[in-house]
Amino acid sequence: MLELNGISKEFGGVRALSNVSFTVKAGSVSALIGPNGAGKSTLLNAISGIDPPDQGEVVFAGERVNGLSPMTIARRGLSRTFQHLELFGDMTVLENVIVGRNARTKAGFLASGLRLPFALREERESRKTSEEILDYIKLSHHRDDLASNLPIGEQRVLEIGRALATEPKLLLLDEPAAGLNMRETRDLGELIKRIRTEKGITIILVEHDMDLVMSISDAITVLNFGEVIARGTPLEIQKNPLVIAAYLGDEEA
Amino acid sequence: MGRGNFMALALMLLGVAGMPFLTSGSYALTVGIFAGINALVAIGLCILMGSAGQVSLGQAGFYGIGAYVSSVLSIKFGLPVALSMIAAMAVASFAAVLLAVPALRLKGHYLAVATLGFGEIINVLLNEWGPGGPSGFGDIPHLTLFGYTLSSTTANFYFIWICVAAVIIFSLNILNSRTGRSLRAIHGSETASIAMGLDIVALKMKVFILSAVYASFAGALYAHYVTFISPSSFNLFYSVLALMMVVLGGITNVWGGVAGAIIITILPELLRKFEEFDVLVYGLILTLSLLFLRKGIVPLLIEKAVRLKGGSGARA
Amino acid sequence: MNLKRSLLLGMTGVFAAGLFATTALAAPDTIKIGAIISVTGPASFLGEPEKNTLVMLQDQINKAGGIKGKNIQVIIEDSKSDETQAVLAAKKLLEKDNVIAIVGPSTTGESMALVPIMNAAKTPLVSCAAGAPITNPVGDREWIFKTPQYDTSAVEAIYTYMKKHGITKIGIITISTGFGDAGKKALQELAPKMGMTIVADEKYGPKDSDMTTQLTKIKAAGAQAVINWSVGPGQVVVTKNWHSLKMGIPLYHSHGWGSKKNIELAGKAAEGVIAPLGRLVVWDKLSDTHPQKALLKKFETDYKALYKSEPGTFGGHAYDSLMMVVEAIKAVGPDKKKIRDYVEGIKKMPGTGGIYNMSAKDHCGLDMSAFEMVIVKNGDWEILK
Amino acid sequence: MFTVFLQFLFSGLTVGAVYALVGMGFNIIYNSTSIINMAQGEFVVIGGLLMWFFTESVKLPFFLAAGLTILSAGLVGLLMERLTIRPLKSADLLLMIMVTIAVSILMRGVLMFKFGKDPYTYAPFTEGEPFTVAGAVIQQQTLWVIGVTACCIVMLYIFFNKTMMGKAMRACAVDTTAAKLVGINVSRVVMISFVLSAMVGAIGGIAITPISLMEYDKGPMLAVKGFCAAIMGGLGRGRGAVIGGFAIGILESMTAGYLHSGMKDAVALVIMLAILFFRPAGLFGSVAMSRLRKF
Repeated sequence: MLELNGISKEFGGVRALSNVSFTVKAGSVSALIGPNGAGKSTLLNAISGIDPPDQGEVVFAGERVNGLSPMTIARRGLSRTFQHLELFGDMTVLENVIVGRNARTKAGFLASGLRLPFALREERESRKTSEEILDYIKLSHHRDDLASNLPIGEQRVLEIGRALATEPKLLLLDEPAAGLNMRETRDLGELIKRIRTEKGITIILVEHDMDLVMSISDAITVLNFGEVIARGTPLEIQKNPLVIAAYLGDEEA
Repeated sequence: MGRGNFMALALMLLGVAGMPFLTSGSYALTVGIFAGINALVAIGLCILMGSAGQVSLGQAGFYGIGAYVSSVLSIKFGLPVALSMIAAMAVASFAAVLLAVPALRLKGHYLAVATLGFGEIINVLLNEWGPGGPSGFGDIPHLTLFGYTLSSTTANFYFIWICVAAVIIFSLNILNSRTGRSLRAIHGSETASIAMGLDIVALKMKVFILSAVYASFAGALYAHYVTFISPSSFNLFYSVLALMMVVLGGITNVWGGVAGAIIITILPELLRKFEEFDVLVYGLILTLSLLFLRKGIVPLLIEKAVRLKGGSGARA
Repeated sequence: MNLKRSLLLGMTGVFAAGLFATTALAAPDTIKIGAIISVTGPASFLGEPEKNTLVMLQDQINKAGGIKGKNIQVIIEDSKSDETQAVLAAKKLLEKDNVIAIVGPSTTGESMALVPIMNAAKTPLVSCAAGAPITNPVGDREWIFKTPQYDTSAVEAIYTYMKKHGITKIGIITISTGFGDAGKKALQELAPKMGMTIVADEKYGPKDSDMTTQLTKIKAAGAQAVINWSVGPGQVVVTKNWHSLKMGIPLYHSHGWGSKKNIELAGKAAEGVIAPLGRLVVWDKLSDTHPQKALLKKFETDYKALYKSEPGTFGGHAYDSLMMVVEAIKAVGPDKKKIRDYVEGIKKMPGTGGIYNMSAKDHCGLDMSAFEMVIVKNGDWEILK
Repeated sequence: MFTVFLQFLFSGLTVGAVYALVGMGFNIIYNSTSIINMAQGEFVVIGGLLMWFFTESVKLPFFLAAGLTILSAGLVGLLMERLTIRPLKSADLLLMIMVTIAVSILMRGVLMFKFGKDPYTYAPFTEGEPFTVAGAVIQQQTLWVIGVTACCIVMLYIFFNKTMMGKAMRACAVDTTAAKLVGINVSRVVMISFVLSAMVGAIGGIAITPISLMEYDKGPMLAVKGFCAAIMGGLGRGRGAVIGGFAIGILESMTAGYLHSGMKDAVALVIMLAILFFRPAGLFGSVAMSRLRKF
């Protein structure tokens, strides 16, 4: 599904990523972990095209996508959530999800303005699909509330719902559990598993909550100082001395 | 279109239909015509600013392009007015693309000054190359539709307000659709919008074009009603006035543009009684209104209505 | 919150009041004349003396017993120097106030915008603006008259004077407004006919603060004289720049120069500047037998006594426009059609702008003889022979 | 040929100095509030007209008149801030800007009442013949305007870098919230920025009136040009506005000189748009900094 070959990225002389390469199998859940500043978010941005890599190659669904605009990459079936929530705050929950449908719909200014039949049909279908997604992520009861009024946990879930609306093949989750309590984190884990098994969507997540990572991931990649220091199943990673050193050395968590 | 919008539209059309019977002579109707023309410009600006979050201090440029292109085509080339108006809107769209290419790289004050510059450039060009130069030119034909020439004030009044109603419906349709949501999404978070696959550049470009089409349409209507135009009607002061209408009426709602346009057009007429003092009173009213009616008149009224009903929701 | 509510309420009130207000009732035996004047806005330097003049004349006429016992009321509307506002003001005057004639507007553009309205309302308009298109073609301007001299007359006066002094190559500099543009067109139109060559054609904006560049260009082009065509502060700045550049060629202004204020502002830089001016500013230098002298003297002194300033050429335009209407009403009574016919038939009527001779072919009635060539000497005007 | 070029340059400098002075005023307020004060032009007009009033009408000596004028303008700035900006607190920036426009309309109304519509002027600071450099002349007053601009730059530099208040204002410019946290009285900073910028505006008015004359409605033109100067140099960059002002002035003059005087405003604007296209935050502004601000 996704193949990274020698990704490097510099910010003003500082190497944020160096020669990162790994492959993500279709239908798997992969986690990206590492201490703060290890380059996890930078890597997600490089993959989704928001901050393209200086060197290397991102191959998504068999095609090279680096150099393409994030919009094009999104339309090819890569969707994501954000570490610092980026919801459309003054739109309702349902509207947020419908915006996700935009990548799959067409009606422009003229068609919507004149209420052409195809635009109306499209609108009905978007609405229906979005409502189904709200059911799926269990936010239907907040359907008409402003997104900014939701508690943080539900906002994170809503971002996932919005990403699902774009019908992605690959879903990037940037710290989906940040700010969530235990119960919310457990529910989130369930949701991610369901998305993988029921919808068959490949998932890459960046996460600090190790319990969550260990319980849902098929494969884990560990980054430190912009380099991949380990890659393997949760069990392998837990035993890897390099990983333990990196974590004990740098972080209290 | 929600119930509130439907009611507002019905109320507006009722008022428009009744106006000629409630007032005697064509003075009130003429005020109404200018209010309608201004409303068209304001609605475009409302969508541009309120929904897409782009500022424009150059609407007078598009307004002027509409007036000049349509007049010149109909006088010099004998084009039927309806066609020349459409051509004028096409030219304005093209100008909007030219402006949008550099302007979309900019934000906030920089965008404001770029659009301001655009409006001023158009004004200089009208002064230099427009027929009649700074003095302007007259004898512009009235609009003829299906063999009927709109020369009387009443006919123009009805026609212009029907156009306003059509534009309102068209705009509300856009805002309550995929396109409108995309615009609001961009306003909310550009990063997320890109990640959702929205074509931000194209959308901003198109919304610029939309506002330019509305403004140029208004300009063409103005020219073919007054039958005389000169560059001074399309200068920076008009751009600022349009901005004032939108902010006063309420930037977040299309009706805000309409209400603002009506108020800004009628206000000087009401202040004629103050003679010399009208500039002072005008400035004072504007300042106080902005200070106390911050969100704009229409959003405040909606808030009030919602509170009275005890409900929630009713969004445009 | 309360303030907000009262403000909302107040605004609604104002609007409701405006909608249903009827015009203040005037005594039935007053004759109502409308006036549309640029009291505010960019052309307010025209509108100010015009408005003052109209108010003064109204009071004088009424104090003297009005017209056949009826008082006149001049209803002045501010057009804010804006065509749209002028149109609205005309509609208001015609329909709410039922005026029998309109004086003004102050600018050519605003006057042009009113042409179709006045023709439709069959009401005479006597404009205070100079532009030739206001009254031409006369066929389409049945109800439109104007009192200021044609720009071409002023240009003719300048060119005639120049030729006498051997000047044939000129540089022109005009303000980028309707006034300057009209002058520019007249200068260009008449130049070949009168054997003048325009070697440089420059412009500046109404609020520009330095015109040295344009003047330098004119000089470099080998002009023998500069003609500046503008109103407002621009002509003073041009004069100052001309002086500080020590150009060595004479500076001519348009008839817009005709106010002492300009000499005061330009100071000693104004010395030697020449302009074609109406006789209003030089009335005290006319011979006592001149038909305009008595009228000019009275107007100028009355105005000065009342407003502590000069009426200038523009106040004079308002004087002439209103007096034409008043004379017509005196002669034929308050009837729109008869007033129009009377004004069209005016012959040898002295005014501030000149001696008017209207006809069905000419709705202005002035020619080059309306002007005197005037030079600034020792801070005062002096008529050139 | 060179003389002609030099003359164009001098003309550009004269005009540019005016724009530069107005542009600086914009930056002072922008830096502490992110507001573009559209009434900045009116401050300049107030400066010119009050100076006329004090010197020609009341016949005060030059320095006293200038001092009174600057103080009065500062008072107007203070009133404006207290009465219109402060009550808005942290409202939408667009609204604040519209309020400054409304205030400018109000101020023009008052000025029209007090001074009428005529232009005013008074004697240049120093009487005497203009200087001649290689055949081109430059008015003494132009040198005064440039000198005053330079003085303002130096004084503002000292104020912003050496005084407590100035440093506090700079802190506000970088991060208002942080400034509040360290105990800076932000509302006072905003007030002082209005006073200061009104005073700078008035100084500009005093200096340029002998050259360009002053009338009640010159404000909008000055504001637009000054705004362009500030934008061209990069908003918030004090020296940027000065360079922007001179650049626009010289551009206009050169266009008038070598192309066509009717196009000078348009050409200057097109070049400004081109600069913004390649440097979206102006010549000296940093894009990164401008992204931090919403407006």
